Order: sequence, then structure tokens, then C-alpha cells
Amino acid sequence: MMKKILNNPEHYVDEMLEGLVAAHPEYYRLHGDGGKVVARAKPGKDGKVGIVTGGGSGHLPVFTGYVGTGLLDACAIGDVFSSPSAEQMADAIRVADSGAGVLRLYGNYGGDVMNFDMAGELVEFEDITCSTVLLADDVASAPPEEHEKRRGVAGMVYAFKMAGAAAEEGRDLEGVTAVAQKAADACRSIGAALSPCTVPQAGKPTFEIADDEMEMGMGIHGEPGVWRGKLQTADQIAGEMMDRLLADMPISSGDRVSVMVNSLGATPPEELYILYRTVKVRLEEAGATIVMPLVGRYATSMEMAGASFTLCKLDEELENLLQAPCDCAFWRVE
Amino acid sequence: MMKKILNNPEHYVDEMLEGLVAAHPEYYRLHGDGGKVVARAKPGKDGKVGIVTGGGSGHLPVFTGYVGTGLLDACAIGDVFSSPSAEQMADAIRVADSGAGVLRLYGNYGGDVMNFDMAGELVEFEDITCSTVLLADDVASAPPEEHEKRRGVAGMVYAFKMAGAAAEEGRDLEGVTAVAQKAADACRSIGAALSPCTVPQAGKPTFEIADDEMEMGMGIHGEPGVWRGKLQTADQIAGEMMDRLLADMPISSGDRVSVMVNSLGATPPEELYILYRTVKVRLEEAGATIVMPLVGRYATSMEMAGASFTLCKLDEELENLLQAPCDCAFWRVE
Amino acid sequence: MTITRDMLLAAIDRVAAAMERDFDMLNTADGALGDGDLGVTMSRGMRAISAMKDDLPDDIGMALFQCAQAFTKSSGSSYGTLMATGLMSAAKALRGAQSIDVASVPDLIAGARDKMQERGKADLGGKTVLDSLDYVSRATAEADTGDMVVAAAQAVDKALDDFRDRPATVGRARIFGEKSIGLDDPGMLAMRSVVKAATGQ
Amino acid sequence: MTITRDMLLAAIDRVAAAMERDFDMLNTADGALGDGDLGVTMSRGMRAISAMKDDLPDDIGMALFQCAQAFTKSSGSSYGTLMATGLMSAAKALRGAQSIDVASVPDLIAGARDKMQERGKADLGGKTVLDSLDYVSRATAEADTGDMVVAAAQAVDKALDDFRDRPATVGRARIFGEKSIGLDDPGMLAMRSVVKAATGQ
Ligand SMILES: Nc1ncnc2c1ncn2[C@@H]1O[C@H](COP(=O)(O)OP(=O)(O)O)[C@@H](O)[C@H]1O
Ligand SMILES: Nc1ncnc2c1ncn2[C@@H]1O[C@H](COP(=O)(O)OP(=O)(O)O)[C@@H](O)[C@H]1O
Ligand SMILES: [Mg+2]
Ligand SMILES: [Mg+2]
Ligand SMILES: [Mg+2]
Ligand SMILES: [Mg+2]
Repeated sequence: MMKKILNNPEHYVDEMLEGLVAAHPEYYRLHGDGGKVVARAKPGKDGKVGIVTGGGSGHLPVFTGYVGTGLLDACAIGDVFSSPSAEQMADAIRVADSGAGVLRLYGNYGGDVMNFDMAGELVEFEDITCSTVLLADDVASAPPEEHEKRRGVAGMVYAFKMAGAAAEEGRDLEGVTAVAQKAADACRSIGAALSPCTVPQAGKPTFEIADDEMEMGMGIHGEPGVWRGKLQTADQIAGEMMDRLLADMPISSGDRVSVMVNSLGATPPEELYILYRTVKVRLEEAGATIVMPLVGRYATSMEMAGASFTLCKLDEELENLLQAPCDCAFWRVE
Repeated sequence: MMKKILNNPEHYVDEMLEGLVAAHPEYYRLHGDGGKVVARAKPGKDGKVGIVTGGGSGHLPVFTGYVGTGLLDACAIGDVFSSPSAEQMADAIRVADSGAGVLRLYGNYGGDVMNFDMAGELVEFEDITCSTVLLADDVASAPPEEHEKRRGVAGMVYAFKMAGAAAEEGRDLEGVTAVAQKAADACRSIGAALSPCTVPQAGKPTFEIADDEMEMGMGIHGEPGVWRGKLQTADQIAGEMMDRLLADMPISSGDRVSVMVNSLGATPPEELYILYRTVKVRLEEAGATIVMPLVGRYATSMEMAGASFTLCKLDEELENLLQAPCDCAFWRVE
Repeated sequence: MTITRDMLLAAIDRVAAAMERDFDMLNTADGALGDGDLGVTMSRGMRAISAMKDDLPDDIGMALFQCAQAFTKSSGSSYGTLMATGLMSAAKALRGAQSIDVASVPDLIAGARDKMQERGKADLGGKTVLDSLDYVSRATAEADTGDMVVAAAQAVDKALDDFRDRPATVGRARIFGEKSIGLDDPGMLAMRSVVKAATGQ
Repeated sequence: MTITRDMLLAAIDRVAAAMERDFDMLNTADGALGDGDLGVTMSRGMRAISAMKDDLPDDIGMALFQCAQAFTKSSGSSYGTLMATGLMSAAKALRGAQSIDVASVPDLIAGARDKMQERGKADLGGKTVLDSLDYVSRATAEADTGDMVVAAAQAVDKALDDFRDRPATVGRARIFGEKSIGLDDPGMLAMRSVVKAATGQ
């Protein structure tokens, strides 16, 4: 069992947010009375389209960490692996709005969807226009025919980045929403888990797995994957993950692609780089040019061991938005 | 036992470096035939003092990651937790030299010291002038009277940053060395470990620890600490770590201090932020102003769980150097 | 026959008490097929409603609207949001009314069911709270006004019995697939407690 | 009496063979008190020397210098660097010579010991390879040139016996503290193998 550094498990999220805001007051501030809405310390320009996200805690830098310039305007944070309430989401929408409307951009999880829909109804009375884009990039969670049922995972980082850059450029709600949808459609992800994490309030690991086993395609909360079996080598794991991604979204010669090799938490960067070798070979074999590969911890499940890959197929617009400046405590692009 | 994503354990470091350089060709390149010297992709200005470091692998971003503008010029990398050879270090010194001499800036570990000394003798014949500054910031590893015996841990990140900025400014070898020494003297660190990591070639955890235990003061390779006992709360752990640091380096009202709250690997940022609350309270109680707190993974031991704190007491010069721009794949300051 | 404001307040007290009583039972049931927070969600929501009970407006619609808000504020769990959605649907239908005509109850429940279905994007027959509500709205529609209370209580039991041996296909329970066969859906258990307490059974 | 280049080459062969033979023994001994790589370090170093043996220059000093380099290139472990340091010290003393006067051996070893001590910043008496070399240099200094070989072999054994029950205070073994009592220092074991193989014992 992984050990955790905490006080009362009930206060895990509140104390985490307290520390986050204390450490980075130049980026983040708490908004509202619930204490679980984080907004930009320096609000965006007036008239900028707002972008909000939300979801359970335990995935830093997702979701809260990506509040920042050229990224998100506000985020509603739930308990570990639990949706924030509709009221918190409404608060996040309110603080993100500067008159140009707000895009709700988040992962496809039942509870989050219900609450963001409800939040939209709550703010409708206040004349805030909302749009929605859901990330549903996890190819292991449903077949292509049912892609709208897929869970949202690390692909959301690309969508945050691209939509954030579009909003920063001054595009309107429709334009920003279109970019977010295009980014969401351009992403495919898959993960492989080696060991679980512990949800503080539950006090026990999210799943059990033998010492010599791994699970291909497991979700970030321990949702079942496509197979469980003996731990494979890095090259085998990376090879199968690339097979599955490329089967779902073929890459042709001349394509420009960004790729994220993401640690689910405990897996160190050393091992991500070992995996990256195969990713690079496979993409180059397919004739693709790799643009701004992201290797690191971008979307995690606390101390879960394992890694995920995300492919994001770029057109000129998405590539420019990916490379536009952004700034938050966890990621900076110049 | 933590599970690792790897191929042949013998190739762990070579494959890691291959992936690192493939992912970030704009920052890093391999130098020499051994394949275990990393240099800046864009060398520093001609006439700039070179700064090299070196040490065992398994600590990313330390050591290799900090090769970059305003930071290090080259790094010799050993196997996991093993010193690089004197020849590799000599190669790192050679590639870092542009005529103005080279500072060897690294942690106080017996093998590294012997090899860097030997490397200095090797390059002496080539008329490269070297200086040395050792980091010995781990207060748990020896009492203050024997501070020169202390191990070097995360404090080296401050020294890399400050010496790197001084070199970038164009100071000479003496000046850069003096800055590095001042930075090293200004740092105090301590760590607390919750669970071990696995050295690939050894295939077993670096130490054994019960499911409900922690060890205060443990070294980053599993060197024994000051006590082992029941896992405490975050507030207790942070409180004791601050007690020990402040006892070693008193902070007075008006002092300006940077602080690093560093994960040893598996411990997620959520928990670092929980710890940071106490760090902030304690420093502010002492009357200090916190400058640029660093919360994240700056010096790790692969998937070890636990955290370390580093205090760096600033004067005007060190503060300016800390805030000067730097750029590498793991850290960017503007 | 009408349901007065006082009757509503008394029902709130009974449901709140039932949720305290069933706290562990609901957490355990949800723990077997989900994240184990359903008792927390329900007791938090009902405590929030109890706390503002004395200040609820006379307008039954407005009162139910505030009850709905108590749920949206106190929890982000699915059930809280579904409860709020159902309450809001009834609130809209009752805006301006000082009491509830018992004859309208089947429609109010059917309306709540439909709005909750929209909210949760799940089909009937998925072994969720929707099926409980569906059973209740039909059973009450078929019953005489005097028998509605008994019909509702029987309906929540029957829904549980009918669905027990079917697999869950909605929400977190879905990932348990075949393993959910034989286990009661936590949301249906919660609705049984709510309906029985509200109707004083 | 002199040690010729051919004698030196033959000694290299014997030491290289001994290191293959003792590969596991040294790794295990180092595993108990360190990182378990001493067999690897020694066999790698000696393989590198064997590989270039035929190209070693006639100048014994230069030849030993190249042997030292073989160690600095093949390993970053302490023992490799210490070996290189000792070999370099002898290399400097022998620069230009075509053979080694046996009478100078105690001084060459003492010189290596001193340079290695500087390199490792450790005191004598710390239960390390330094103590083995110290014993060898003294024993050979006291012996007649004809008995030096036997004296050296006895000295490496005696060093092990004398230090076995003392705690390690240097290098990685230091962190084992009292637990190192009763265990042989891996570096002293390696030096015993080297000395006995070099002297053909
Ligand atoms: N999409 C949905 N549509 C209808 N009912 C649902 C839906 N999702 C969950 N439920 C009901 O809610 C219950 C679980 O509620 P809750 O514990 O609050 O969910 P969670 O904690 O997963 O957000 C389920 O037993 C089911 O009856
Ligand atoms: N500083 C030192 N001074 C003298 N001898 C040392 C020193 N450090 C290590 N040794 C010797 O080297 C041996 C260990 O060598 P090695 O396994 O190469 O070390 P490591 O793997 O820790 O770098 C020890 O048994 C000891 O005899
Ligand atoms: Mg639940
Ligand atoms: Mg829940
Ligand atoms: Mg060793
Ligand atoms: Mg070693």
C-alpha cells in the first residue's frame, strides 16, 4: 500500500487548496465561500471568453493547476475522485464570465456532466451564456462506434491549452468552443496502470493488483481496462499502447502530431523517457512529424504507478494554438 | 514493492538518456562516446564560465535535467545511484569549457568526490582550470560541527540556479565559484521517507519499511536517518522538519528565504501543498519573507515516497540570481 | 385531498430522520457498487433542508426550489444532483401553490422522473433511482387517492425486487457489470427509504 | 632482483583470471556492505587492461599509466578510482623505467597508499583497502627481497584478520555501522585476491 502524507482525510482537499494558493498567489486565488473554486489571480482581459473546468481532486496538475494565462479562468474542485457540486460549478462559471460567455470544458464523467448541466441552468437566470465541450479521449473505455461514451483523460490538457490560447487571442464563444471541440476530436489517449493509489477518505487502494501484474487501458480512477496480465517490458507496453492509439486514429505520412507521455503519478520521468523512445519510432515510422512532445506529469492519479499516452493530431490552427504562450504554476509555454 | 517500466535493467540509464535527448533536442545533446555525458544543445556564450555536475542516475530532474540556459553546461551521468567515471566527468568538463574555466558543482558523496578530483587531474594537462563547490546541505546526515561531512541533496538545485545565473551574467571563475559556495552555505535540507524505490539492476527496494512507518532524515539512496517510527500526520512531519532546519540555520525577523518542498518521487503535489501550509506558517512566525517557493519534484529518487524541505537564506545577490531567467526541460524562470 | 405545507414539513422531518438512520446502510450499499458516499450525500442534503425548514416560504413551489438548492450546494454526487433535479421539476409545476393536490402526485413524480432522466442521460430499466420513480408514478396513478400512500410504498419494494437480479448499466455501478447482479442499487434503496419515510410507512 | 615487463604482463593475466574467479564473491561481499558492484568493477577494469595488454608500451611507467586509465574509463565506483589512483602513483615513480627494482616495491606501495588516501580523504585504520596496502608496504619493507612475495601474501590475510571485528567507518559500508563488525571489507578482500594473484600465490 502506498503511504500518504496527510492530516485528517476529510480535510485533504481543503488543505491542498490552501497550500496551493499560499504557494502560488501570483497564479491562483480561492473564490466564493465554499472554498473549492479556484480562479486566476490576475483575471483575463475584459471581454475575453471564460473557460471553466471542474472535476474530482487527486489529478494535479489537472484540473486546478491549469488555471492561468492562456489556459483556464476558473475551476470547481470536488473531493478526491468526486464531482464538485453544481453550485461550485456555477460559481466557477460566474467568476470566469466577463460578458463574453463561458465554455465548460471537462472530462466525460457522469457526475460531472450532470452537475455542469445543472450549473448551466443555474447561471442561465443570470444571463451567462455557456457552451460545452466534453473530453472523451480514452480509447480503452469504449469502442470507436460509441466514442461519445469514452472517458476523458489527459487529452484535456491539449484542449485546455488550445481553447485557452484561442480565448486569449480574443475569439468569441463560438470560436473558442469550436477550437475546443476540434482539439477534443483530435486527441486519443490510453493508459496502463501498474499499481493503485489510495483515496484519503476511503483509506484503501482503488484496486488490487498482483506484484507482477499490470492492466492495459485502466481508467484513472481504477476503472477496468482491456486486459490484466504479467508486467511487460517498456517496449512492449509502449508498442501496444501505440498500436491501440494508431488503430483508433490513423496517422499518415506528413501528419503533424503532438504526443504526451504522461506519468499517472509514481512512475518517474526516467521511465517515461524509456517509453518515449518507442513512441517516437512509431510516429516517425508512420511518417509523422512530432511537435512539442510533452513528457512528464500532466494528468495524474496521486501516487498511482503507470503511464498514459495521448496523441493530438494537429492542423495549422491547433499547432499555432499549442505553441502560443501560456503560464500557470505547472506549465509554461513561451 | 513498486513496479517499474523498463526493458533490460542494464540499459535503464542509456535508454532513459536516449529518450530524454529525443524528447528535448532543443535542450540536451549527448556528448562523447560513452553516451553518458549530457551537454547543452545550444552551448553557452564563448568565454562564459562552464558549470558541470555529475552523479548517479535516478534523481531526475537532478542532475541531467538542469543542463540549460542560466543553469548547467554539462553533466556526467552514472548508473542508478552510482558515480559516473572520472573519464566521463573529464569529458563533461571539456565540453563545458570555453576558455574561462569550469566550476565542478555537485553533491558530497565519496565516489563522486574521488572521481571529480581525478577528473580535475585529467583535464589539468589540457590547461583547463577547475574549481569545486560541494553541496552538503542534508542536516540529518551529520551534526553542525561536522557539516562538511553532510550529504548533498536538493539544495544543489539552488546552487545550480544561482551559479548558473552568475555565469550567464559573465562573471569569472572566481566569481561564479564564490556565488556557488555562498549558495551552498545558505542551504539546509532534510527529508522524510515513507517508502523505498527499486534500483533497476538490483531489482529490489533500497530499504525495507513497515506499512505504518516512516523514517525522518533518511538519505535519498536510503541512507539511515535520525529516527524510524509510526507514520505521523502531515503537520507533525512538516513541524519536525522545520524544527530541525531552523535549529541548524536560525531565521530572524526580516530575513528573506526561499524554500523548496520537494517530492522524493511518488508523493503527489497534493501532499506537498498540505505540507507547505506548515512551512509557510513557521517561516512567517520567524519573521521571514518567503521568496519564490518551489513546490514540486526537483530532486527525486525515482518512485520513493516522501518529501524533503530545503531552506535557502537569501541576500540581495542570491535573490537576484534566483530570480534571473533560466531554461531547461524541467524548470523555467523568466 | 391536499398535502399542506405543515404536512410537507412533517414529511421533511421524517425523511431527515430516516436518512440518519440509514446512513451506514446506504454508504455500505454504495460502497459495494460505487464510492460509498450515498449515505453522506443524503444525510447532508436533508440536514441542509432541515436547517432552513422554518424559513421555507409559503409558496410550495418556492419551498421545493430551496430544497433542491440545498442538494446542489451540499454535494456533487450524482444522487444529490438527481434529487435536486427532481425537486426542481416539482417546484416549477407547483409555483404559486400553497398546497399540493394529491391527485397531481403521480404526474409530479413522472415529471421528476423525466427531468432526472434527461439530467442523467440514462434509460429507464437501467436499475437506478429512475426505475423506482417510474414504479411509484405508475402505481400511484393506478391507485385511488386514498390508497396512493400504500401503493407508493409497495412500488419502491417491488422495484427493488424486480431489478435485484439484473446488472447495473448506469453510473459507477456500471463498471461492476455482472458482479452487480444480486445486489440492490443503492439509489433505489435510498428512494425506498425516502418514499416510506415521506408517506409515513 | 627486478620485475620485468614480461613478468608484469604475466601478473596481469593472473590478476585478470582471479577477478573472473572472484566475481561473485566480491559482488556478494560488497552487496552486504554496499551496492554489490565490486566484482563488476574489478572484472571490467582487468578486462580492459587485458584487452590492451599487447600494446602496452615498454616504458613501465607509461604502461602503468595506461592501466590506470583503463580503470578510470570503465567504472565510476570508488574502488576503480582508487585502483587508478594507486597505479598512477606508481606510474609517475616509474616513468622511463623498463623494469622495476624489487627493492623499490615497498615504497611504490606506500606511495600508492598515500595517494589513494588523499583521493579518498579517509584515515588509515578505517577498514579499507588502504589498510591492506599499509600492511603490505610495511611487511615487504621488513622482509628480505626474496621473502617479499610471501610477506605480501601474509600481510593481506593479516589485514583482514585484524580488521574483521572492527566497524567500517569509510565509504558506503560506513552506514552499516556496528552491523559491519564481523564482516570483511570488500575492498580488502579484493586487494587480497589482487596481491595473491599478482605474486602468484
Ligand atoms: N446517470 C444516472 N441516471 C440515473 N440514476 C443514476 C445515474 N447515475 C447514478 N444514478 C443513481 O445514483 C445512485 C448513486 O448515487 P451516488 O452515490 O450519489 O453516485 P456517485 O457517488 O457515483 O456520484 C445509483 O445507485 C443510481 O441509482
Ligand atoms: N574513501 C575511501 N577511502 C579508502 N577506501 C575506500 C573509500 N571508499 C571506498 N573504499 C574502499 O572501496 C571499497 C568499495 O569499493 P566500491 O564497491 O567500488 O565502492 P562504491 O560502489 O560504493 O563506489 C570499500 O570496501 C573500501 O575498501
Ligand atoms: Mg456514490
Ligand atoms: Mg460520489
Ligand atoms: Mg560498491
Ligand atoms: Mg558502486
